[in-house]
Amino acid sequence: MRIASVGCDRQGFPALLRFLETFPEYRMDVTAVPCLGTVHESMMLHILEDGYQLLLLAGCPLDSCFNQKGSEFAFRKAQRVNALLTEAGIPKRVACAFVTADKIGEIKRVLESIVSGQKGEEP
Amino acid sequence: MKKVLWLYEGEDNVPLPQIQAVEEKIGVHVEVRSLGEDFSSENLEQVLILGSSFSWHRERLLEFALQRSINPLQVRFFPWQEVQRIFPTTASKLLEHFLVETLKRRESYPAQVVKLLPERKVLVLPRPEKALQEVFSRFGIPVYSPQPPFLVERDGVNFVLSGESFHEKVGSVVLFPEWQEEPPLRIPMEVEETGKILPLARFRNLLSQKKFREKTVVFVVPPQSHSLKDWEEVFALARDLSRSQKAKIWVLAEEIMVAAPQFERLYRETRSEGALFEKTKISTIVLQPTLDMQGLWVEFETERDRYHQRFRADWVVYVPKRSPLPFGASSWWRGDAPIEVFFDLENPNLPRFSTSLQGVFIASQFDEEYFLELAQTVDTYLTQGKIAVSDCTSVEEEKCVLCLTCLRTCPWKAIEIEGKSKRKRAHINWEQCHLCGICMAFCPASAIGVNSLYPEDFFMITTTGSGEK
Amino acid sequence: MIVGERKPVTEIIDNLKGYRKVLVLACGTCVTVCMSGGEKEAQELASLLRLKGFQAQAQTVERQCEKEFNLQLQTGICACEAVVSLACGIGVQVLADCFPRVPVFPGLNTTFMGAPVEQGIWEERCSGCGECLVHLFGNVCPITRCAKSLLNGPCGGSRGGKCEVKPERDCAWQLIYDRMKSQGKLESLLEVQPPKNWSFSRYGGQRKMIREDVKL
Amino acid sequence: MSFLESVLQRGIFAVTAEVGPPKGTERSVIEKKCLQLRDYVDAVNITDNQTAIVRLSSFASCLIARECGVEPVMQMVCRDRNRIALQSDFLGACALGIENFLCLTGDHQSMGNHPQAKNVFDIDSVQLLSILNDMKEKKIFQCGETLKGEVKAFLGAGENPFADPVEFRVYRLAKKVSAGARFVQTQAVFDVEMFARFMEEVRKMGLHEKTHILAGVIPVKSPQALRYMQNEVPGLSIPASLLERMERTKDPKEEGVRICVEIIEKLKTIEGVRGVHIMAIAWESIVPEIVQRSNLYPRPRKEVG
Repeated sequence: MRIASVGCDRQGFPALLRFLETFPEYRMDVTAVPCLGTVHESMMLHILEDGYQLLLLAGCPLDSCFNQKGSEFAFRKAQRVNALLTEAGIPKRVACAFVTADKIGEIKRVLESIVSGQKGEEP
Repeated sequence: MKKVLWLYEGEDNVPLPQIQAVEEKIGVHVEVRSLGEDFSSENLEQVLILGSSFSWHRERLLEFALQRSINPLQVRFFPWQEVQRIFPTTASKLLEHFLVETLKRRESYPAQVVKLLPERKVLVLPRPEKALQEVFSRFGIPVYSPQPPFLVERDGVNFVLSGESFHEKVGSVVLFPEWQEEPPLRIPMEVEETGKILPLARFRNLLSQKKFREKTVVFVVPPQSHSLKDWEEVFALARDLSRSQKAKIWVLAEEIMVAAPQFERLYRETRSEGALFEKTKISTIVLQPTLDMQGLWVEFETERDRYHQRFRADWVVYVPKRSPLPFGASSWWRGDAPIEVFFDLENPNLPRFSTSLQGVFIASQFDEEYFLELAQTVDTYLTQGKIAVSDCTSVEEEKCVLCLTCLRTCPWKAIEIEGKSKRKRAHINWEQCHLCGICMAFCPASAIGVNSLYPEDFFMITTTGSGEK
Repeated sequence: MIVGERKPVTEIIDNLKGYRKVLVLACGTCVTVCMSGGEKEAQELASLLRLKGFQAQAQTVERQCEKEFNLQLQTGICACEAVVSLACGIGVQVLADCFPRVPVFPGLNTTFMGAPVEQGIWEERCSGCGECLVHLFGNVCPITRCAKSLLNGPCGGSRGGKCEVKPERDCAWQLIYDRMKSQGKLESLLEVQPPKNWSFSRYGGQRKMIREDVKL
Repeated sequence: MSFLESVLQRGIFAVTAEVGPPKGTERSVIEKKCLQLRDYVDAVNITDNQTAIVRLSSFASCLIARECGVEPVMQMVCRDRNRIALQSDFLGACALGIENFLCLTGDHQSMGNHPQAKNVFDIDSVQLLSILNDMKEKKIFQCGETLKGEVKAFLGAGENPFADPVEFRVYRLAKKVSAGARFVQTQAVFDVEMFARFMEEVRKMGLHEKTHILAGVIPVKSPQALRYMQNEVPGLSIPASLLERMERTKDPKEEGVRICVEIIEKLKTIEGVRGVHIMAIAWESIVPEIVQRSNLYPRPRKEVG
């Protein structure tokens, strides 16, 4: 499936690149934002409109987000978008992975849990 | 002809043929340099840094722009090192694509990186002890603490104190909050009368006097209490009481704090001793005195399964809610948004003592060492100052509906409401702004624009060919 | 401010059966402030609809309850087959009045007149009864905030300052009592409040205000 | 003058009970209950769709009760009828010789079996009292127009001494009295001390002189029932000791009766309590025993004619 991913330039983005480097079997489109808090619902949906099945948000761990709440905001917004998508019966999802540049296992876990059916929104 | 400068880190081989291709394609002159070398920044269209995403987060880019005094929006970073390794075959194509895209979307904003140095003076409230003053003077930081009444207002990174007789500018404020402690839940008179409900501190004194064998003790911990100390104490008390005195312990809280070192362990120990932890909305806990007035009926609904609990407690111990503002601060603080207190456990990414208001520090202890640490923090803040970017954010006057969402959500309290009466508009104080863009994401009228250092409207690295894993 | 909640997407989609070109129309006033019908939400709904195969566009009107603003959209609206209005019930109706031929569907459920109590939480404060009495009750409106609208409350179900109908809701009369007590005005709660005149309220039928002096 | 009123005026410790009409049309249900109670109580409250559950109407049930020779107390709640319906029902009831009325606000419909219903609450219990009182004393409707014919009515109210804010309850009672409540039936008393405190306040304000206060009691069949009340019925104060007693006992029914009788004995001693109101819902059969065992039997006889 086609995966898009957005990472915050502090932790998420480097982590995503590191991830792609270590797990070549995964391929996804990557972009960086100053903070995950920047990513809002309509932006998520816009990205999904570009033909991706999954949008992966990667940011700082919730309790140590540089912008204090950015990751948390993103997480809640993602949940809301997922709710909307399920409601509208659209088979696309937004997932969150809260990582540090050296804890990329989380990303794999989230992706796998998505692939294996259940949503892996919870950090 | 416009110039594009490639600066590369390390010995990465730069794909010159592609560069030539790009040069022809979009008619720019591309200069290639290693990061070490210096260069003239006149009529630079674009500075493109090729390096590793680990080392080139935004703060560093800003510093770079600052040193070379270049518009930060002209500095773009491309994670060349990773990309090479991830997409060995298509790396240079991606690079080309990136450059083309970057140059295509060239609206130049007059953005500027500025290093802001706050006034090297600190306001301490309430009036500081000699010891603290000395410590600060050791760092050569004059301490102010005028006699109220006076007013503190934010002015960029600085704070302006104004009273009848004086008008002083300080770069930092240190607060020693005088916690007004209040119970986290409504206590009806008849409940108070039982004397069976009391704050943690008073309960501590009781421990020696009273027996708690087989008694039911309820701890109520409000969400505001970020203080590790409180939680540590609650955990310890709960554990020891249930262990040594076989007391029946309930801990009612909205969030159970385990996110600190050792806490996970403490928590598990306490549970294994038989103490019950329940998540519930503190405000919905209902207390009623028992007939004999020797205990309290405690009623609440568990968050897990909405199960209605009601039981008799011999003691109800609450961790007091602490109001974040120091003694009468509201009377002298004319801030746009209230100060929130962050305790050290709150966020490892923020310096100790720091609050959500840049330059405002909160302290709670009174010993030499602590003062020293505090003074150091303030000193670093005052000497390093802050790198800010001007004209990078914008609020579209006619779109803004003054819903105050940005004011409430900005983690750095950088939003101010300016103007009079009907003409009021939200305004971003760029000296305080960290360009996180959270306000932009929240603004329901999409009136806020942040020309951040990364493009959001196209993908920076696009996998070529099949995205199939 | 008027607070509304977005209708379930499924409901909106069902309403739009048989239409292709849809315009999602946001309103730039109350519902923007309560984050249910502003530009963002319009964009959001538009992309959802596009994902469902509609040709959806999003636009914003300053205030849909003003003809003048709506009429500026003439071209845009006439170009589409149906409109989903994210304004409150008022906006939807005024919009429909402006474009009687275009099918307009409500995208929100208009819920109440209220205020934000904190970021993300809105609470009802007024039910527009047409005869304000709040000053008698320590400026806590029992008509809106008491489940039984008691003027001589509290009822027997108030416990621990909470309402018996919904325990997470404060008992309006507890609030009134506390406020009046703190103001030392308890005795004014002792006089029997006479039956209220509901004729100024919705029960008196649709209401209308005419100001001869400002009419043209 | 209604029999209940005369009993109270003669200073006799009054006893009233409560009968809930059936969820159907069998008048026999009411008749049976009334016949059980007839000789043991001075009057019987007929509930008005209590807990917002639809039942045979209070008005009709009152008539049936009278035919069985029981003096009814017609309960009227403000949940289902506006001031017009309430006033007209009142007139009708008076015309048919019903003399006791208990004005209540009524449980919220969300508690009952039609939670979707729109409540009326056009007026509240205090306002209803004052309206009916004006109809009785001044012969005027709420709108001010005069009504013809005489209105014989003994008006009462309920009050819950145990709900929050407790300190305010007595004042609310005062309002009801000044609005025209000649008798008051309280929420069931389990917590006698708390009730005593309440009565103390009442006496301080001299309310016990202005109105007849009947303390409510409920005989409980089982510990479950007691716990249910404790958790589900808002504004009931039930001491732990009672719960324990009910749980410990071999024979809960007997224990329930004993507790009830004890409470009545205690209530008798509280100054200002003029009687008891026994709410033996779905257990009317026990009332005679309770009345006898708390030495309130025999009851004064109705003067014939």
